Amino acid sequence: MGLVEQTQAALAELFPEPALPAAPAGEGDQEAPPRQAGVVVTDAARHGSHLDVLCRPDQVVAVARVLDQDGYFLEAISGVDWLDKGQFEVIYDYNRLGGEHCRVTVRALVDRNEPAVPTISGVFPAADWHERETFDFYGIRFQDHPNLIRILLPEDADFHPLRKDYMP
Amino acid sequence: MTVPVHLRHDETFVLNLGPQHPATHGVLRVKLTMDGEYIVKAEPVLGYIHRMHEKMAENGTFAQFMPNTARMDYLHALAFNHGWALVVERAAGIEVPERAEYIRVITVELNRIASHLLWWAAFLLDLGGFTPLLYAFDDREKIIDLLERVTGSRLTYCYLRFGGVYNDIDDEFIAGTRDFIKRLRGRMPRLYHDLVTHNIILIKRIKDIGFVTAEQCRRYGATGPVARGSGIDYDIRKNEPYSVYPEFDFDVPVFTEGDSMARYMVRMHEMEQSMRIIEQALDKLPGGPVMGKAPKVLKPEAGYYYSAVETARGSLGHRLVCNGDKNPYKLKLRSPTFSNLSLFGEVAEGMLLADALAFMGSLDLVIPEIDR
Amino acid sequence: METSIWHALLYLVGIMAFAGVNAAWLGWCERKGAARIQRRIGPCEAGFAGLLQPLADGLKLMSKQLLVPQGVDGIIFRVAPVLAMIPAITSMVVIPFSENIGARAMELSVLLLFALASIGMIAILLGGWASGNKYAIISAARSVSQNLAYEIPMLLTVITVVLISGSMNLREIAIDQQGGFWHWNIFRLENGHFLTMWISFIIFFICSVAETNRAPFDMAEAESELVAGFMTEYSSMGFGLFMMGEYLNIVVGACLTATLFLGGWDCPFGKTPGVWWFVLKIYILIFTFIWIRWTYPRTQIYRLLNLSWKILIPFSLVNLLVTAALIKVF
Amino acid sequence: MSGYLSDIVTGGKSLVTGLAITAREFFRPVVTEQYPWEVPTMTPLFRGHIELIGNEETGEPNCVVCGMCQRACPSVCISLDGKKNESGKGKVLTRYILDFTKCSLCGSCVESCNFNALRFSRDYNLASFDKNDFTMDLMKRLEEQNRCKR
Repeated sequence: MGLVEQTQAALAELFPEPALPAAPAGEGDQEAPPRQAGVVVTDAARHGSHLDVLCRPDQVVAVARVLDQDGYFLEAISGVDWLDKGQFEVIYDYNRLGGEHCRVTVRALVDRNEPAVPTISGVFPAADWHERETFDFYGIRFQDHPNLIRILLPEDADFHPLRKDYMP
Repeated sequence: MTVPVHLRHDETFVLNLGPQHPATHGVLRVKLTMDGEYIVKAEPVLGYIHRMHEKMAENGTFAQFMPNTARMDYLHALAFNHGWALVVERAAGIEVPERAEYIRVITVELNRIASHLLWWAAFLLDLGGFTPLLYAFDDREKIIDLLERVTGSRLTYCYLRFGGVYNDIDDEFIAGTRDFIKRLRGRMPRLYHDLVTHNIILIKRIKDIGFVTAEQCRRYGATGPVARGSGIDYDIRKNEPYSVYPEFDFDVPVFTEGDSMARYMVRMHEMEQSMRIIEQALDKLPGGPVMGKAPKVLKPEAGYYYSAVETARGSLGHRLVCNGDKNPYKLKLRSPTFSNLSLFGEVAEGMLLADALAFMGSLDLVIPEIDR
Repeated sequence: METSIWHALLYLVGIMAFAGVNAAWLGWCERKGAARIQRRIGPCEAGFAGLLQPLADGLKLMSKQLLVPQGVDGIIFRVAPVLAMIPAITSMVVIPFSENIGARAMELSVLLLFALASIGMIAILLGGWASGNKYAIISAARSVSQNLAYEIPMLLTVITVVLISGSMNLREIAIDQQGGFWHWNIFRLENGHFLTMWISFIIFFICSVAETNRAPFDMAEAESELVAGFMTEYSSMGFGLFMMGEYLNIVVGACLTATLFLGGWDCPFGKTPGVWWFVLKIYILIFTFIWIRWTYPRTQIYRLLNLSWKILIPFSLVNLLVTAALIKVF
Repeated sequence: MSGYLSDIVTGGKSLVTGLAITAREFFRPVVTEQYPWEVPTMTPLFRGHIELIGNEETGEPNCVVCGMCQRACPSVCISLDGKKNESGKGKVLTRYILDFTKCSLCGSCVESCNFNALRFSRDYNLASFDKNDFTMDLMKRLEEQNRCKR
């Protein structure tokens, strides 16, 4: 699988310290020591994605630019609300359009009280709507997004429904 | 053929296309800033049929979300069922018997043909041709009767279960499917191609209209017939094989022009390919049970799971995060039309209103799938 | 054709009846024809085979309230539908139904018909402009450019007919074509006219389809783009009058085509000319209008104008030239 | 010039073939079903709203008030309760209300019931002016069926 190694190498420069190969993504998050930022190869048959990248929020744009050069396209941006750990998580899914298949999942953890992630709509215009939707449901502010307004909920809605502590 | 005209930005007026408009197939609203009949800026406004399926997924168990999947893209509901079943089976590690996989492929491909037929009918209706709609619905009715025999419902199917399908297909279904394929193949050249595809009025109406380049598709994440119309050979059934698709040989129609005519031809050829798949699946249909063993209450292992399925409109992704208990912790539905529509704003600039509608029709939009 | 008061009154009632019946029951024919093409039945509940359906529709339209939306130019809004109806009915005055049935045979009846046709165009423009709805304004602009573009080839083809028959009076044109179908303008064999007449007939027919905003050229009332075009703001009889106006325009178009090219009230074998032949020809032509409408998608405004300016007008000009030359030579 | 003419010729030909096809369709028999007069045949698996199954002799519902269907329903349309059986073992159904306005006919209840007490009914014309007609009391419905069966 030349492509996966090639992408892994391309991404590796962004994370100088070696990634912990031991704990594959999402395996018993609580017990395993929290993973440092890094690239880990995951079993695609089960988890759907070949590479799992955990990075700090400010590296998100750099990762996006690297993947953009390699010809990836942005499939989806999803937010996750880890209420008990007091963190939001933004998951970016990149995939190859045609040719050999390789999906890269980039995850960034952000503090729950003032969630701010730089926008990648400059690199991928597809992110424009996905980020507006994540802001709409979670309240994660994407810095210098062209027009960060609600996309699906009515304009005057003042709540973020997908937060775990949202009581209608 | 968008006439390069200098668009005066001072004398424009804002026209609301939708949310109640015959050409938007549902409640999509596009705010058009127009200069005369030319579109200066188009900005789709979404959310008129938003029901927050993702919160429903978090509140109910895994099995209770299956009926919701059919309410998102009701034209290709079985593919949405298939996507959801696939991601949960991967997460919980459930085996699906061979026969159930084949039945899934047969019913999904039949549903794809029905979806393409309805797209073709609605697209022609947008362009002003009324009669083709009736011919397409005549054929689609045959498919819906077949699927009703097996699944019990006609449009919003809830047929797939984790580990198999709701019930088995019988010989009458198989015979009915073979007759249907023979009938559609007989009608296709005359009623579909001679009456419409080769018609000069239609050709002039959708040829060289709405050019989408491969680079635009990649940057906006457009997949499915929209990408295949612009020369991108990307079909999840081939590139990221799931279920038993590797065992069938079918080819993926790709056109390089990138205009509405190319997307039109991609879908017409796809109907033919789906029929080929169904025939091969019917020939190689194995015996055996249709329902594998699956625990009554699913508690999949905590972790991040993603599954992609090829629906009639593009790649449908389920991003599932589980934390070990019986409800999904987080489910993000990556709907294909959401990304396909996002390039509308950029492509529709400088277009005529009539061309913009022909372009929107060639994108094959289903609004509840965008708004979720 | 003496013009006593009884004669005028008789024809007034006759034409109003003919127009009223046709306006209503053409709707029924259209729905039945469309249904048969689409292999369904069409209206079949109201009365025998749905024949009372137009009455039901008319009653419904009349009983609905005529809404005049706010911010609308009141007078023009109300006048426009009536203005769409008037030219269609008045142009039936000059149409020669048969030898002795024909309200008034004027010298320049062809010219009168085209003057009235442009009033119909103005009605659509006023209707669209007065209702203040953005869709209606776009549709009004479209219908003006369309009708203008298709008036010119129509006139040019009519001139070729007038050149051959020698007079602008519809009755003379019809009389000139009497005696069997080989005398009809289309098949007129002497001095090779049938060549140019075929082209004129086709161009004239296309233009009459475009003139009445029908089928492949229904840019003004494009359901899927402009909601209902200039009729968007009209309800009840306002909408009803526009629809009846459109159907009457089709009848006038069919009568004109029949008179100019198919020999008016002449029987194909030259023996029993009479008004029933004329009515038969009209209804065959009207059926082709319906047939065309339910076969083709709609063109786009550019193709429509290109078709007229780049194809129909050059062809009709050349056609006119050839006819004039043929007359000179033979 | 040649492109101009060939365009007209091919265009004209395609228009004429289009007319020929619709003409042929004009004379072919009608395909549609006239609904109120011809009723379509119902497929065996047709899903009307659910109804209780009574056992043949006594006509009592088979339901043992286990509440599995109530839990399985994604949109909480079923509400049922029962009381202790006099002879002490098991329960007897007293009330079974289905709120059909929220039901999405997914069949989870019928599937989850392993006492063969629920099935899909076969009536489809359920139009009514009043919303409360759709909160159905399936017990009463079972009694009516038994009465008209006798």
